[in-house]
Amino acid sequence: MSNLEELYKEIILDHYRTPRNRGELPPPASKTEGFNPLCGDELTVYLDVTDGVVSDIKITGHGCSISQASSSLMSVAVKGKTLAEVSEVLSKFKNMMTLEGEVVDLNDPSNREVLRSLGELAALQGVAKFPVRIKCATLAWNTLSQGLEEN
Amino acid sequence: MSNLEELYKEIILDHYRTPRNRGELPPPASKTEGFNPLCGDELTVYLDVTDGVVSDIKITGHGCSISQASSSLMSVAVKGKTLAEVSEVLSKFKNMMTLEGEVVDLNDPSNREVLRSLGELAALQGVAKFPVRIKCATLAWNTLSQGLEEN
Amino acid sequence: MSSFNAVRVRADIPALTRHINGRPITYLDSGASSLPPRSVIEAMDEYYRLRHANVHRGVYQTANEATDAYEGARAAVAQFLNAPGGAEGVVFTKNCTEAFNLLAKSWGVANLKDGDVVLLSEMEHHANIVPWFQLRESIALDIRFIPVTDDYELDLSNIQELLQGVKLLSLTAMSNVLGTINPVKDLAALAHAHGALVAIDASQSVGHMPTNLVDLDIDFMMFSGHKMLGPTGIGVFWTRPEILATMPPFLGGGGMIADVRTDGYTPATGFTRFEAGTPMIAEAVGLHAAIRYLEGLGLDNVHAHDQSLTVDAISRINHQFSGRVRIIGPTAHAQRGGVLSLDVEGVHPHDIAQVLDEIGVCVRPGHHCAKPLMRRFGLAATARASFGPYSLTLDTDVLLEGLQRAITFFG
Amino acid sequence: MSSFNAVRVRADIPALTRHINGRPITYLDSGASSLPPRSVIEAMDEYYRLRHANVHRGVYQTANEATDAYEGARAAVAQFLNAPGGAEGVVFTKNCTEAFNLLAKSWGVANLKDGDVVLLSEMEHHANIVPWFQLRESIALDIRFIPVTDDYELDLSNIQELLQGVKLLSLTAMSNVLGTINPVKDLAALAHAHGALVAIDASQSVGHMPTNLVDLDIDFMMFSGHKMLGPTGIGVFWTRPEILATMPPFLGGGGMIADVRTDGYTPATGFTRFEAGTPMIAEAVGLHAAIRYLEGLGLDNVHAHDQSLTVDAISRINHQFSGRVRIIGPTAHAQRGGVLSLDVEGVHPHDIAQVLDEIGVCVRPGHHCAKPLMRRFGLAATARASFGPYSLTLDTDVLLEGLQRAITFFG
Ligand SMILES: Cc1ncc(COP(=O)(O)O)c(C=O)c1O
Ligand SMILES: Cc1ncc(COP(=O)(O)O)c(C=O)c1O
Repeated sequence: MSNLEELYKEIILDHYRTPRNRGELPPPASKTEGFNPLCGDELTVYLDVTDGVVSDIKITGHGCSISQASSSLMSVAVKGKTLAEVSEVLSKFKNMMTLEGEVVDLNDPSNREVLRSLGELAALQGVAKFPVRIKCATLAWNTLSQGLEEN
Repeated sequence: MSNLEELYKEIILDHYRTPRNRGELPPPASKTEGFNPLCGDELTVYLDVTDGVVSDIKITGHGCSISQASSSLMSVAVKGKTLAEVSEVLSKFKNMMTLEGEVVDLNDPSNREVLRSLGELAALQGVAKFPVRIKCATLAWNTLSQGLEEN
Repeated sequence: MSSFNAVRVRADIPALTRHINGRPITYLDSGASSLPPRSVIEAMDEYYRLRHANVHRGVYQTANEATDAYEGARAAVAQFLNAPGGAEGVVFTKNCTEAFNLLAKSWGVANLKDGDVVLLSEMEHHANIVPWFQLRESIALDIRFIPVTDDYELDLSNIQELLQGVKLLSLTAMSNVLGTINPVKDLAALAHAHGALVAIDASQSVGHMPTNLVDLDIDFMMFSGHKMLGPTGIGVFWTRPEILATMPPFLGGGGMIADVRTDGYTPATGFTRFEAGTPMIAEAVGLHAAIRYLEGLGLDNVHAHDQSLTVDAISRINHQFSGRVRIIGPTAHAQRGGVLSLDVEGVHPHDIAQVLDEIGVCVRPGHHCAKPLMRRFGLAATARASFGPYSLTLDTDVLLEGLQRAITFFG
Repeated sequence: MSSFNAVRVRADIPALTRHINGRPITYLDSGASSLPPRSVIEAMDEYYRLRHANVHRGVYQTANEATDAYEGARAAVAQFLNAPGGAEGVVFTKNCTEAFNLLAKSWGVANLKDGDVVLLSEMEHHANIVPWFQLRESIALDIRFIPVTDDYELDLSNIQELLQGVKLLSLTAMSNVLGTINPVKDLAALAHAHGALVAIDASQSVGHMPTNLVDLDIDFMMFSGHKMLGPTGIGVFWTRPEILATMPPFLGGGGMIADVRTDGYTPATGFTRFEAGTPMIAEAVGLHAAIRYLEGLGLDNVHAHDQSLTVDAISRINHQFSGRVRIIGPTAHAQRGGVLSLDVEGVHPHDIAQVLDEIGVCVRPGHHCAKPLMRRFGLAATARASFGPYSLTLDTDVLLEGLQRAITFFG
């Protein structure tokens, strides 16, 4: 598998080409903007949290395939989840990303476990090999964090 | 003759050790201050100009041997001279100094002529070989120029 | 162009021997920073190995040599620009950006007052925008922008009106995004006729085409060494010595003073007033070597070379990717430099750059520090390829190969 | 001192192979600028030959390498200083002087108001004086100076009174004229107890003795690369990240922004806010190599070496020229660095330096950018000899030979 194919896995290209949960939510949904000053990527995360559950999420904005795919994958991963579950997936994802530049050792059973538990999100693991792209992958997640804090 | 001996000719050391025309002149003599910000040399030139003649000149201040000797030599060269004569010696001296870094070619008869006409002042010709010291040698002369302009 | 041979230039650039992912490097990012030739690297190396010392106040030999090298660089810059007043108007800064801050915060503070107009253009780099916004925090400036047409040129249809009350026109000679070369000389004459002074950002032009300050008849110029084959860490601020003499100090410290007491200080005169602290000595030596190298190539030749590469690249891109790849910049005529901003339908510039990196092609994705211009064209980013005197049509070949890959990859 | 061997250090310094007027160079001007070891020169050389590119916004490999090199240097500086908050508080400037301007014109503008007191000392370098005078042009600051005793130390007899109302104590760790090492840690604690922040000029100390910001517990530090075996064109401003976060922008332009519109701009956060324009990339690489080199020597060793050379030189000067040569600086104890300012009765410092140059000895005559201090001692200039880690007692031998010559020559 070439470097490029490792970065741009099929799942990523699929979420990039057909982003899930695209669009806006009307108030009282919360609205949080995130942007990456270095490359100009911008996105807005709309969140409906009802009874401790992310009952709906929608995303607008523009950016590279990684940031678009990551936000789409994120929306799928958190939609319908309890806040506790969301915060767990958030921290797992961030962990995966902060292995900056290192290749995740898939022979290490605990890494395999984490990746398995991340499901489709694990497709983004290849990004960690490209440190400049990590900011692209984490933009949606940081915006989500901020949105939850403000909620 | 070593470089040093060329710079510090006997005449220069003599004028440095026994500066001529040292001191102040009371008003109505003019008083002009000069200083070299790079090395902290400072001097004050007092001038009495009567009927177009530099009837008296005195100098105070401190500085290196070159600046001190140059001011002493200058005072001797201009004292009792008409303003026209002073301005001629001033321009001859400045010419000698602006040969920055070049050794004056003493085989060139016109150079020999200029140096001869400068008399004792020609001793300062060695300074031109030491560009950073030129500012030391010219300080007194620039202050004199300024004093004459203000007169 | 007899004396100019880009293949020979290429052989002078050590960084072009790199291989990336198994492919020879294809460096197309000279608009961000150029690659220095061996002579520039070696001049700095030699300086550190033989004659490094602090400048200006030494008596010993290497201090004199270092001072001569530093002041020699200043004289070389003045000659390179054919600067009226010679070296006296040349101030060394750390980069072009500091030079703009010097303009705004020394000349600007002393000469601009509430209500005064500063005229910029929509295609300026942030370096020529942010310092004016900063100045506006203390002086109520009216900051205007010459618009940019849909053809990526200055819209001069309203220029007479825009110039009303203008104290300073501050303009880039060449856009780092569009490649557009602006009619500096004509605009300077027009601005002068309206009583304005004229500052020119030569960052993109000074290493790529001849600059003649006597002919341009402008008042300020600023640029960086690292975009003209020189080192990082040095830039130039130029103005007429008469103007320099009226400018108040900017950065304060050693070297820029005539006297310091416990109750105040007296600034030095001339360029010295604006060079606080130990200057960029080795960097000036490197810049001098870069100027020598560029003069050896001939700036006319460099410009012609840029243009022929650009014309070729534009026509091949249009031919191969017609409709799919849009060139954000003028395409129809020769009045442009070797900067090609690309917008590929359906593929984000970051992804383009990533795919290109896979085959060793270096292009820059992003807003190129020109966000107002990007907004003007409704873009968040472009992928920018830019040429240097060492660029070859071979580089364009690999660029096209990469664009094709990216388009195939992202479908 | 087992691991430290000055003879071996000397072999690492290419510039020490120079001969001047037929004699090997005797470099005694490290206080003005130090001579870089081969590893520093080669690190920059290698950077330009292999991986030069503009930082921060690239996607391609050499841009990533350049960014890693630049940010790696920042991390190395933080570690070298044991900086609380790590690399986040490290801002690169062009020299120590720019760092002081950043302090005065960003932090100072935002935090000082009419009547506020800034406390300096009489032994400060102009870099730590002039920016405060400049700030006083817009804010009516009360700028006080801690006096210096006849024994060339800070006169702390009145320090409690001097500290009344002080917002900032800004002080040199080591005088570049006297060699005096100031009790930074104690004074910082005292100043903090009075509610003041503390800025330390580490120009002379950071390459000559260990620095531990956690232990010193100060708030700002600034220094230059070229006095610590590094290159010209780079300096460091450090502050606690919490303080940095509150500081308004200083130089404006590309790189320091979050957004720019035609109606205004939003600055970036963190150190990015203070690094406008293309930074000193190669210089950061060189500084990193200098830090590695100094760490290899051990700063404790360098300090001990300085001190042993200094103690030896002082006793030999006093012995050989007793009465004729006065040392302007503390002589009685070890709390001093390797800077020896000499006042030779009847011979001007310029003439001393000239005679010394004749036998290849490099010393600096002048006011050393410390005019208030010179005035304090009624001097216009001194001839200053200063040591580096490559200095040997052999250098002192040649210095003494030269002083003898000068005295003989001028009688
Ligand atoms: C104590 C001290 N502070 C500040 C400076 C200024 O450093 P720079 O000239 O590199 O800005 C120097 C060196 O000249 C110094 O010795
Ligand atoms: C047109 C233009 N102006 C100004 C600059 C700023 O130059 P620097 O970042 O070297 O200060 C650049 C380069 O980034 C540029 O392309």
